[in-house]
Amino acid sequence: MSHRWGMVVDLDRCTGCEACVVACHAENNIPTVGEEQALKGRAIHWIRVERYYEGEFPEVRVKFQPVLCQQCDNAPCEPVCPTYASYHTEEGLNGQVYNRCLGTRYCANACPYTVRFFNFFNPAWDKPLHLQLNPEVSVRQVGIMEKCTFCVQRIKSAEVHAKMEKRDLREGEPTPACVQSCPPKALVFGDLNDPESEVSRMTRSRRGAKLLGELGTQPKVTYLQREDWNAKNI
Amino acid sequence: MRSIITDLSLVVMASVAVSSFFLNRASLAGSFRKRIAGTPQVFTPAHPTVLDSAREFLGWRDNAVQPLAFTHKRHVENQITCTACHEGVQQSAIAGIPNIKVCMRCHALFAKDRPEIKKLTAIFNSGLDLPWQRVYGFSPSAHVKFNHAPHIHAGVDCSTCHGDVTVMTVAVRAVNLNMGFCLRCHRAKQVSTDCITCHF
Amino acid sequence: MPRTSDEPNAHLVNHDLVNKDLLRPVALLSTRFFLVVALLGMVVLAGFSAWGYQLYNGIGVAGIRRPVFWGFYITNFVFWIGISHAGTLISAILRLANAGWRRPITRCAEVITVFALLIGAMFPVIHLGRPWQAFWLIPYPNERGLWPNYRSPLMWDFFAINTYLIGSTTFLILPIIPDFALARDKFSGWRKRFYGILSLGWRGTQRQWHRLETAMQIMAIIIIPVAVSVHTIVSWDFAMTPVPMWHSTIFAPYFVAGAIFSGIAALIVAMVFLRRFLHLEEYLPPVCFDNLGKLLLLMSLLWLYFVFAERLTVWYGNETAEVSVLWLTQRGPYRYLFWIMVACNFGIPFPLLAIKKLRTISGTCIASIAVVGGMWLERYLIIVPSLSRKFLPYAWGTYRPTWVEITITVATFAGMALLYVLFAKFVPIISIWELKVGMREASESELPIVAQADLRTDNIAPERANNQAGGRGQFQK
Amino acid sequence: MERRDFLKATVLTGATAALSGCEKPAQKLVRFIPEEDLVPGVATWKPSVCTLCSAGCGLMVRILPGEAEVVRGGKLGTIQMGLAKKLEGNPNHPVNQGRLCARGQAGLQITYHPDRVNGPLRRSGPRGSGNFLATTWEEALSEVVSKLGEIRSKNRPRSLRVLSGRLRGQHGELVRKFLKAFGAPPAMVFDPLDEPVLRQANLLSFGQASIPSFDLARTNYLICFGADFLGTWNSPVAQSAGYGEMRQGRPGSRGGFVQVEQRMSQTGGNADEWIAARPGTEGVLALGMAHVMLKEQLRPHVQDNATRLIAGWSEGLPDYAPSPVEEKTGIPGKRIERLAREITAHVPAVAMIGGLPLAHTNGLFSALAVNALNTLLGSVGTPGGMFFAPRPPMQESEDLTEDGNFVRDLLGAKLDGTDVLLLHNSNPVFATPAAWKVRNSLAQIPFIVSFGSFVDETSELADLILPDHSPLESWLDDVPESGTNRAVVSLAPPAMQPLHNTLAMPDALLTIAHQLGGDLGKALPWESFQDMLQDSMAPLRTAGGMHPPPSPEAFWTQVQEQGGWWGDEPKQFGRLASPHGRAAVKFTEPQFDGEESSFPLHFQPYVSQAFLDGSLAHLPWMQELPDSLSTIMWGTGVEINPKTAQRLGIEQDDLVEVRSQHGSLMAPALLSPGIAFDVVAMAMGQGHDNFSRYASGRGANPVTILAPVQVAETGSLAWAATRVRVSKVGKARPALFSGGLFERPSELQSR
Repeated sequence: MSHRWGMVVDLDRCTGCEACVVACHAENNIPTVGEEQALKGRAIHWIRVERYYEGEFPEVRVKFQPVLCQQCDNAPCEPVCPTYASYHTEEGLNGQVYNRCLGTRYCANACPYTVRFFNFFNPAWDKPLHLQLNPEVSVRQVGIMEKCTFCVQRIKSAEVHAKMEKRDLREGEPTPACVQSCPPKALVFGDLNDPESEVSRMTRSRRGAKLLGELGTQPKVTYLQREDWNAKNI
Repeated sequence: MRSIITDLSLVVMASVAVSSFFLNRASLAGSFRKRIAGTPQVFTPAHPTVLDSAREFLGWRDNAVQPLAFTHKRHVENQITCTACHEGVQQSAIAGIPNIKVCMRCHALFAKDRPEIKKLTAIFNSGLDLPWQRVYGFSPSAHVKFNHAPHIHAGVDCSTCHGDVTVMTVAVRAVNLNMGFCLRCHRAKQVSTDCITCHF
Repeated sequence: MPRTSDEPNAHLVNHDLVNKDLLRPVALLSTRFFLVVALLGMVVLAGFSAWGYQLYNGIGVAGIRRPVFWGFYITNFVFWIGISHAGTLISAILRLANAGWRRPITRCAEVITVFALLIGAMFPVIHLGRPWQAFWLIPYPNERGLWPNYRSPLMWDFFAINTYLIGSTTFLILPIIPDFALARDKFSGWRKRFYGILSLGWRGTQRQWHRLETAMQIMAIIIIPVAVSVHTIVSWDFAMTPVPMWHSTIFAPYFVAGAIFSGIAALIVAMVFLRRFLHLEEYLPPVCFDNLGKLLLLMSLLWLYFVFAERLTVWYGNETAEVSVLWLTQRGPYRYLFWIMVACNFGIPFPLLAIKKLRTISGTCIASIAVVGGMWLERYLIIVPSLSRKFLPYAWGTYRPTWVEITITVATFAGMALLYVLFAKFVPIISIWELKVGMREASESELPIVAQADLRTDNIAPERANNQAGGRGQFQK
Repeated sequence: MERRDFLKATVLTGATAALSGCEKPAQKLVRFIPEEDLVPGVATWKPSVCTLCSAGCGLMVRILPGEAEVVRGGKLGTIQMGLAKKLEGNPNHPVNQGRLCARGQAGLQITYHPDRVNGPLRRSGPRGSGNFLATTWEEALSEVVSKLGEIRSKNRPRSLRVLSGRLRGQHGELVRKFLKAFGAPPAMVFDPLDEPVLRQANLLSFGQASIPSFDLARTNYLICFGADFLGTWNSPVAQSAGYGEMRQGRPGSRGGFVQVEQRMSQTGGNADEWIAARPGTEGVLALGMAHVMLKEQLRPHVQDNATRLIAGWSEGLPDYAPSPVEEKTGIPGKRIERLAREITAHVPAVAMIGGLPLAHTNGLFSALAVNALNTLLGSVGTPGGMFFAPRPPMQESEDLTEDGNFVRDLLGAKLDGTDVLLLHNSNPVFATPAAWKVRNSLAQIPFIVSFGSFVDETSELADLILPDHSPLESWLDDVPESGTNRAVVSLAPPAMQPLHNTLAMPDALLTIAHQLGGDLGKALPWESFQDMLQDSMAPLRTAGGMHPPPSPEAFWTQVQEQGGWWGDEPKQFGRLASPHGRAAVKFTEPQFDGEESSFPLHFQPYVSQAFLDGSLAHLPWMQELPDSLSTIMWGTGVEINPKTAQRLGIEQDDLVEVRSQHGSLMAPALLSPGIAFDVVAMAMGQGHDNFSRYASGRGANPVTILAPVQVAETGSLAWAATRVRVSKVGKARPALFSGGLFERPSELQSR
């Protein structure tokens, strides 16, 4: 049975703690660019927690919204790539083939979520910090576009193990690093082809909505909107 | 006419001046980057020299030079399977180049009189490991994440990709593992040729 | 005696004089020439060094950043491709319209096209993160079974630009052949050999003339749709993506109009310089500038109309993301650039071109220089603000170019000038034979003896000298 | 010639930069025989314990074989060893249940940090110069032994002091036993993140001097006074997990959450209702709500220890009627009444206090008030309320509270006459107000030994540095104080071989003890810290958690495998100890240092989400982690309300000077809508002078300019009691990750 990986982000659970951000850095060999580059807006965070203020003091509130690659079914980043470096995989992910990337950065312009990141320089790790690098993920060189992959290396190894044990994947077997780390369980990951999976059930929630859904990108990430506090009438 | 010349010379001076000024800035760009620039204490996928990058671009590789004249042939003749030394191959992505302890498992007892084994024992006693060099392996810029285990489980014979090691003394690069080679097999066996299967 | 108003060279009668005048720049190598070449060369060299520096350290030495992934380089790309619309398109249209005043300007126009294309086509490569892999854009069979993605506008660009380059180069070279032949005959020594090779064995036979004419006709017809398609596709690089104020149906005509606009301006500037430094006052008379000025005026109005239409619809439509980009350029930090652009593309040129008194050579020249600058700004203001204000405000950012981008940009202008100077040095920048044809048509009514003699001894088309009617017949299509 | 200079030359002379001969070839390294047998490419998961904060979460460490550059027998070379690649939460651990916060995951970088002290060092230059020379462990240890022997022979054992961070579990036990046997005074504990005021309040109200846990998963309504419990306070991961359940864990019933603070924290950002009471009046607000409940008899009138501590409780808190409370807090009386009714309508409800409210001079009052409110809500020791986690049944020689208090000793001039100072896991020079001159008083001490893995502001004063293993390389144990209703001991063996020539601090201490011999030797009979841990765990074998109790060996192995021991899920929450009687307290106005006229703004430093008190500022991942609210990276900023800023003529990207009576600092201004008009806030953690290449000379440290005001009852620093003035001094662009502040920007904002 083929898989269609999807994610649900429960904004009512998300606390904006950014555990997911560091988990992603640790899992995916995301380079630390340093202050000068960060000042130039070149910091790389495949998943980020967007913070939006609402209103003004004292009636002020904040909205936290984790944004990662939405793995669109109808992705604007895919058709524009002249070399198929950005393409639709068999499992419906927006693949990014590093070795095929020319660095036109066209995909990044086309992406309405601005979740694609570019290696403006060769990344560098002060030794022995390089020992933390995950050998199961490429280290991207200069001029290569990168983005959230739903931790495809975890998905692949899970699939390989399942295959070697001649069985199907179990629910929740492949889990992206961000989902695994999330303290309030705001992130849920699973197979959208399995109608019984948790992610499928939550996707059908009445609170469910797509980020910039009006653009028709058909994201595979669903955001469950934060509920408003309604007190029992006193 | 004169005006034109002066204009142009102005442009040149300006651009050179601007260049020189910003060059200093740029070369210092990033307190973080600056400190690590050029020092060997940094790990980076950048090629050390332009020549190296050219060599990789053109796919030129030196042949591996091994510390010992290890003969695969002889070991295979003695019914030693590949997995006996390349332990990872059945369960993980990496087959693994055995370290000296693996050698000494047997050679603490067997064939101790042979000159190469004497060398081996000497190195072992000095507390050092053998600096084996890789014979195969993909260039980092290929971004290939090859996984041995599933291929072994699919019954792909080692020799398919590594040549007939049983007749080799020191292993040599017998097969050119380019993408075409992989694809031919994947297509023939009708397994996924999706890019993300190997490139991530 | 009666003269057709659009025959600017009717007053020229002495063909030898023409030959001498127009071959002079080719003939002598002045120190002034070397000085100019040296200066321009240095600037170009600085540009290449900057590019080398970028190649070595990474594209990061440019100012581009997230989310503004395209900056100066793509601006230059669009700008130069736009400039390239000067020559070929104009000369082709004028040829088909058989407007006599085109004759002295067609070649300098077509040259602009070829060189601007060459320069513009460099930028997609310069801006790549990994330029050394650029050859992957070429569809060639490979063991990996990989092909480029034909759905990508960048691939369309790749083919369109190459087509246009080949087309316009042919369109440039064809009519030069007879002039090479002329040069071959007039010169001696290495020049003779040199032009001998270039003239591809042109003997000026009836058949050759016939073929040349037909070829020119065909090319003129073919090149127009190609030219239009090129900038249409360039505009689609932007219009095809869901980026605020890029995703617009108006872009294709908007870009084409803008391209022709900037092209004409570039042409006028080039002509002014040629006129001045090659002493071609006689051959590039005010009427050319007057006519081009009118054309430029038309395009300026057209441009204003497009800008108005684009911005009004965005403002009225009031879509959040689009409007925030609109206000960014209208009231935000980009407002100064915006109004400078409007001034350059309309404010300055309009009076200079609309008022007959001001539509002098210097007047059109000033207007054109303004337009060239203004159109560069326009490209910049189309690309950068939209990218810096995409849909999610959290991911907004601003762009500031670095010395690398600036140096390379400056160098391309120098490069254009350099190529032009060199070309004018080795090829008669005004099509001599076409000029003569113009003369002939002007003076066909009654020819003075001298002229008759000139025609007979004219080494361009001896047969036609014998049989003027036939010869003339050639040109009365 | 350096490559880039060469480059400059070439570019200027116009040559292409595409050539470079000046590259050093990577030096050839010898390869050592690996210590362990590893299957290449196969990942193993080993348990460990997170030591970065007081939560004591359980870890799982992903270990993969890899090649590391190490020094073996004085030779530099590579060795194939198991390398920690990723830290994740231990799914079986009761506190964090498999999840882990950003800081915990970044802990990985401590082990691989390029500036780690990779061997024992002896000071070479003058003290504080930061010049050290490598030495051997033999020399280093023997030097310590001789020094200690000296003071013991001179019979001045009390001149040995230990200055340490949190002292919990057997780490703490070892230190206490050592000092006791040596005859030295108890260790001086310095932990800026501890809540002494809250401990004191809980001791008075509930007879338990510890930090409470909260059963958020079953709470219907939470009102939190100042505690950033989802970000940094107490046990953030456990509390976040509970919070998630409170919001969406129970279909149909979504818990409500009110946050009371002056500066919008990450936690406040999640609140349904955000209330900015005047600084230091949180207690008044709490009692104001209690008043309404009592008056309208929304809750049964309880009389117990916690409430008896509040003056006028039995009379129904007449002083806390809505109108006077409105006056004090600035919160409309109507709103207070509504809150009171709402919260009582949604029991089980709970109130929480921590952080800034306790950092006022009247912090204890606020804490007691909240305790009373909880009692009134009947949410003490009940489901959906607050409770105190049971302690594991191990014998502990002393209670934590009997440890010395560094600040008290420092200001009480008890440091005089100290000959030898052992420094462990604590950086007071950085984390105390400059006004206390900690650096000077420490510099007086003749001989300082640091066990730190890094040279920081405090350990740069040391004469000897005996670098500790990184947490992943050592035997770890911790006794989480809060976060679960089960008794927990986190314990784990080393996850990987030591990378450098380091020695675990407990083992070093044991070695020293043995070499000193005498009572010390007897008091600490263990060969290694491992043995000590094993002994200490013995009594837990039969204390539940594992049924039936396994054999001692099996127990020990199982403890190591699961990453500690935890008791059974208790039937009900732990009973409270006997109350401590005490005189009733009244509200006292908070005292602030600095006249309002000349220092108009309250200065509120807050615990940084990335660096905590600054102990994590050396981790690149943390430096590049955008702050949740300001999204600043690699620096600090002064958060100020746009209106206030406008009044002071300050704009975004301005460099401002913050001046208190005790000093000034400069940092870029961060205009933030989520902060009161009369408050400026600043994150702790940056502004290190000397703390690795990543943190040194970066940003500013708000603690330095704090007034040395103390909370009377505990002597701890009242770090919210400073007033400042702010003025523009120039331009400075902070590295912000975010573009816009608002999701639907109006024209105005989009400019």
